Amino acid sequence: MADAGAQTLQMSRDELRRAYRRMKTIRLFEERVEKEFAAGNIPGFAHVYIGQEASGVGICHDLTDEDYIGSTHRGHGHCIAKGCDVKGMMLEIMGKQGGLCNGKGGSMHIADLSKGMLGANAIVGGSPPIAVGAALTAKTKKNGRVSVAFSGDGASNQGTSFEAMNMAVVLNVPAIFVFENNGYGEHTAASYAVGAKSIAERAASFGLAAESVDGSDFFAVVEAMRAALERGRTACKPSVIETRCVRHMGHFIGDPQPYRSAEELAAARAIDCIENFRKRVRDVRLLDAAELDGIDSEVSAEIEEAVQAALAAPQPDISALEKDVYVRY
Amino acid sequence: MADAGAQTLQMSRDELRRAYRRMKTIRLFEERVEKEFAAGNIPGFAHVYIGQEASGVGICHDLTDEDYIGSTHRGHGHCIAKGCDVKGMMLEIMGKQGGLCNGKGGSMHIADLSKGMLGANAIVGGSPPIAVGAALTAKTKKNGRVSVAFSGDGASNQGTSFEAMNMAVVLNVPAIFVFENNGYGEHTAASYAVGAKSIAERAASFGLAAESVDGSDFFAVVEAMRAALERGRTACKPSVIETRCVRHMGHFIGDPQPYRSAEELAAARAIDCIENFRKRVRDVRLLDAAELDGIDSEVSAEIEEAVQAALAAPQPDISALEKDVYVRY
Amino acid sequence: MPKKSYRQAINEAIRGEMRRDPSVIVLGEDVAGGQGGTAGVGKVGNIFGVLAGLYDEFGPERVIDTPITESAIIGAAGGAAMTGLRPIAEIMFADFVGVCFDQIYNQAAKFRYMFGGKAKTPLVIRTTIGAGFRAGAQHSQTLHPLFTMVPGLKVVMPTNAYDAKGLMIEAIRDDDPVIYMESKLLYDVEDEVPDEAYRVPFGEANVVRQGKHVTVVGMGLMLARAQAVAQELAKAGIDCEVIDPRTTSPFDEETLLESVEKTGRLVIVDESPPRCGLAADIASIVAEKAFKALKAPIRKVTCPHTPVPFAPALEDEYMPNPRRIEAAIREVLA
Amino acid sequence: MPKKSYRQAINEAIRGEMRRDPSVIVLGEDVAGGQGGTAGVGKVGNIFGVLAGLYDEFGPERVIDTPITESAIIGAAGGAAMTGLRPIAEIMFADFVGVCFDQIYNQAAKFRYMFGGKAKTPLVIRTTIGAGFRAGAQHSQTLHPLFTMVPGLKVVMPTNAYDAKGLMIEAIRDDDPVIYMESKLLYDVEDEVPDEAYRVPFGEANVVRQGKHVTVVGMGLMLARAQAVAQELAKAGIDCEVIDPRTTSPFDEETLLESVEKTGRLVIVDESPPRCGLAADIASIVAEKAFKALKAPIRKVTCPHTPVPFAPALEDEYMPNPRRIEAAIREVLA
Ligand SMILES: Cc1ncc(C[n+]2csc(CCOP(=O)(O)OP(=O)(O)O)c2C)c(N)n1
Ligand SMILES: Cc1ncc(C[n+]2csc(CCOP(=O)(O)OP(=O)(O)O)c2C)c(N)n1
Ligand SMILES: [Mg+2]
Ligand SMILES: [Mg+2]
Repeated sequence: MADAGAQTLQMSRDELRRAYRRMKTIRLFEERVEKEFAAGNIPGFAHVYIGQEASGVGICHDLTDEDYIGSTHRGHGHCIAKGCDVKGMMLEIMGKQGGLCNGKGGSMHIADLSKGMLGANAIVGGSPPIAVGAALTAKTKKNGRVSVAFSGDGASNQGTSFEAMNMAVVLNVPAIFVFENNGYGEHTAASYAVGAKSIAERAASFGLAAESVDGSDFFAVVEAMRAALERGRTACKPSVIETRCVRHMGHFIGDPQPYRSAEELAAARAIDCIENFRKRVRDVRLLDAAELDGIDSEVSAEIEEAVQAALAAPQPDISALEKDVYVRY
Repeated sequence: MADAGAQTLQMSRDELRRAYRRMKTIRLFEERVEKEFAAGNIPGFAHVYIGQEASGVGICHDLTDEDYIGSTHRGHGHCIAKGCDVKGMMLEIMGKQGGLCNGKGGSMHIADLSKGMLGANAIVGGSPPIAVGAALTAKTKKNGRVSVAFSGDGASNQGTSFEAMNMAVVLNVPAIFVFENNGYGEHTAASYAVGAKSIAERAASFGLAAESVDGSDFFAVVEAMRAALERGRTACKPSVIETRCVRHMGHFIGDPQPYRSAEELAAARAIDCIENFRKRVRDVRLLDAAELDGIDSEVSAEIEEAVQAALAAPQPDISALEKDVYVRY
Repeated sequence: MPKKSYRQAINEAIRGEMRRDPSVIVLGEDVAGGQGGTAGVGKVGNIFGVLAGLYDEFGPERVIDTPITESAIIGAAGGAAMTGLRPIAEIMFADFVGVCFDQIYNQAAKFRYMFGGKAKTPLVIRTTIGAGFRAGAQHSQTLHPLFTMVPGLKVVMPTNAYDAKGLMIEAIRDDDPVIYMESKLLYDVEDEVPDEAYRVPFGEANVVRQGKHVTVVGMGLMLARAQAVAQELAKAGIDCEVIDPRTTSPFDEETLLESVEKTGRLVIVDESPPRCGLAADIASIVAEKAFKALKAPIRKVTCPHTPVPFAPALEDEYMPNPRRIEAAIREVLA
Repeated sequence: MPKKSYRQAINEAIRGEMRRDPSVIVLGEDVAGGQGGTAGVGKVGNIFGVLAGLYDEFGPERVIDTPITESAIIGAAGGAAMTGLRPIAEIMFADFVGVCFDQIYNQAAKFRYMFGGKAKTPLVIRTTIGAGFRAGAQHSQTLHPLFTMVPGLKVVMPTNAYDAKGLMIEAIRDDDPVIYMESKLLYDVEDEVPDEAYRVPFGEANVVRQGKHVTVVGMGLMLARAQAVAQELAKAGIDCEVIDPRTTSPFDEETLLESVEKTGRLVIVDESPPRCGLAADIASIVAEKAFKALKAPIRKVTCPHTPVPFAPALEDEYMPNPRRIEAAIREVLA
């Protein structure tokens, strides 16, 4: 029962609204994280996802809460794409009681098992093996779920990523390895650190279906993901998707990026997946500017509320320090 | 100044004699290891190289003592191919004083740095990163040396093997990764554990030259290695060679191999790289049977001597226990 | 009661739990054996035969052979545990943990805490420990200190077949990640082991010999050596109390402290190098919490600060042996 | 003497050694920074700026950026060390050792012994440690116990800029594998540091404060806290002797035992969880070798047996703090 014009994009207007809302939520959330960080309200360090929204949201678009994702140090976007509560996230990032991990995790360890979000991961290459395990659960329980491991281009060189791909092929489990290639691992370019011609090609040689898509094109990501989902849900087969992304900001908040020229940075920022999306849906007259702007306002308000709640919340009580190490000890 | 007929094999008769002697030394050494093991003269466990001789000897044929190799748990053959002293090896395998590692290493840890043999390695996947380091030394010192990492088909799935290949490509160092595919990692077939179509193809996707050769054909191995050496010595470029081998015996001495059918085993044993070699050199009239048999006798005597010396030797003195942990502490 | 080996006891525990609970799976290298081979799968049942017959009973979906890829094995087991299975993963020799330690100590062991108590990771990692097998420096280590130091892990070291079964059942039913260490040299040792399921709780030490002169703690293979020395010394009128902690994390401080309160003397026998080892750990607990009762220095009998040597003569000297154990006991009584 | 930060001191040591010896190289992630980028290489100089300027001076052959691939980094460094280079490899945060621990403890640290004394592995592994950085459970650990237990490794934990330089020079010239741990929270702390090269030998503790009532040992960042408490307590007439071991392996037992012989009391302040930690290790050494001198229980002030929490309030409580240190000192004096 798709709305008129949706055929082109194979999506209903509701779906498009949800996708846009998620992308915009990520963008505004991250911009606010930068601001709160600068204001000293966020302890430690944080890595924002600005510029890569279409990748995470596209990948998660057809996932349900029952499907799994494992994420990275740059995980806020994946959380939001998978439906995590932004207030719970903001509380967590500020280290507050009531955060998604009760303040014990922080930016690099947000998890929400009720949403199938198995955790950001501050160890580069940490998630792929874990995602294989979640896929093994799905296969064993024959419930048709899939499990996604997000990794960066940098993580694609870590031994664990390779092991996980081979293991998924051998065990035939519905794991989907998403390599978000934003061109850099910290301050080193993928063109230097990835010895292979391409991440997707290298992955394909492991014996699974692998494709590389424009990660700034939400619709291209969704399409690739649908093929992977089909393989995963029906045949328990693993897949790889490389999403070619751009990193608008530094590696971490505050990174002065002396290794990127002004021209490169400008070119990267000129590619805006959210603008792309707006243009596409307007072109086919599925959503108009007013509606999109309306979503923007709603998202903006939601984030403001989250921030205020987080700022007002107390830190966890000291009695929490030794709790929840074990279920029972 | 090659002898008549050597053209065909691009080798002098001396070279052929040396190659044959090494292969035969490995074969007889390993057969004797099996015997001494059965007699209770070898402590622990050991993995023999029987059937794979052409691979190790072919790879090491054009290496000098200045070049490096890193080996595996199945390392006796690599040691002999690289020129290690068989008496020192037998002493070591029996845990005796005067062994190549003074009895502290044993079968899975034989090393002889004076021969560029950087150690057997009882950790599957242990050697490839180490070999990259030796190759880095060669590159840094610009001395034209190369560094070889031997690994099995099983080891080809270990994360460290993948990391090492990528690192070698990125750093552009003269490392040569040799995957001896003998069809099994312990009791699991490579056809099961290697999810890729082939080890060589998967390796090639990392961005280095990779080829797969018949590991039972000494000459094919030498040829592949010459191409790799050329790339390594002149351009510091890494390579991969997959040698397709057969494992005549069990994984370890005493393995009853319930996972291999009698037919498979017979077929594997029917492929004998040493017989192949004998036939090839006789066919082209480079070495005749009498000469080859003469080498056999010499080798036999050498091994007998090694065994007698090893049996007669004492174990290391207990005072050695706490020595050589550090250069200085 | 039927006599069964340590090996059989473990097998029986796993088999029973797999029958009882379909979410229990086994994965690792050659846990079945023969995948892709030409003579059928499942005839190996782990390199030490501990899992013999499981593949035949439970099939490839529950007895899963993997490539040689320990990070993926443990990572997958952790991920599976967090999402509803109860995996029993195998690391053939404890020495191999170096290639997958991250997935143990930074991932599985930390999920619950990092995620604010919302995750549950019912994972068992089986592995083998111990020197004396003539297997050299990379196949002979006893790495319980490495695991004991990790918050979020539980660490089990059974010393006999009875405990082996009960502790394995407990480990599988436990909701936290557990490292279960099997002493290679104990596999063939028999003991009376009931056919039915029973649990040996974690954190409860076993006082295997009552005594009043000195407390002797022995872990894993070392317990038997400590016991033998105690028996010998009894003839000389020296009355040792011998304690088997069974699990090093949680650790039963109470039983230990009570014993030292009684004897006033402590010798700890542990097969691992001395620095930051379990002997040090236990000594420090007593030096802190039962200091007043102590009548003599606390003696640690450990391996030296060296890798495990291959030559049998050296390896035998490397491991704590009766001579050294006896000397230490006599010393604290002098 | 010129004042320099801990960060500068390390930089200066490495730079000086690289000038002196062409076989010294540096490798790791972003040790130069900018490889493949569009604005030139070498402007990063490691994520904490410790290696600033080295790339400009020594170029890509000696300041080598690697992919994110710790096993290959450490493995390559070990292999390079065995064949004639003197590599300084970096693991950005000590927490990451789990992905490459095999190449440290089973390979580089064991080469010499396994190969019968024939190998030499002059390798330095630089890494960072410590909580208080608000970086969560996987970027905040202090893992010296993990390294100290490994035979074949040397373990260095500088507490000030002067030692940082001298110990780094010593580490680079040393022929054994050395783990050199940098406390993130000390990077900006300044001290008087000579311009020229000098060595601070391993295994020689620094008695940073003489005292007669109680011996207090502090490692890494904890030393300063112990010192501050000692100063405070001096006002109350409590005279602490404060010891900085500088290296945990080799460990200077002599200085420690002498001190305890004098004071009869011991408090160990260590930023790591309690089980099999360095505090336990030190306590056990004293309980064994200076027992007679002891007048009170040995108190360990450590982190709890938990991962490092993120929330600042929890993290501050996680680390040994002045309140807990003071309480422990008062307790052993009570
Ligand atoms: C095992 C490990 N090594 C190094 C790091 C430090 N580190 C954190 S993020 C990062 C770069 C990751 O790059 P990439 O995978 O491309 O992800 P991106 O940051 O671009 O999203 C590095 C090196 C780490 N966290 N874990
Ligand atoms: C990290 C690690 N995992 C597992 C083992 C146990 N193991 C020893 S040899 C071996 C099989 C290796 O197979 P392959 O690489 O094909 O070498 P092959 O034995 O066939 O020569 C295994 C699993 C080990 N030694 N190290
Ligand atoms: Mg990236
Ligand atoms: Mg093989």
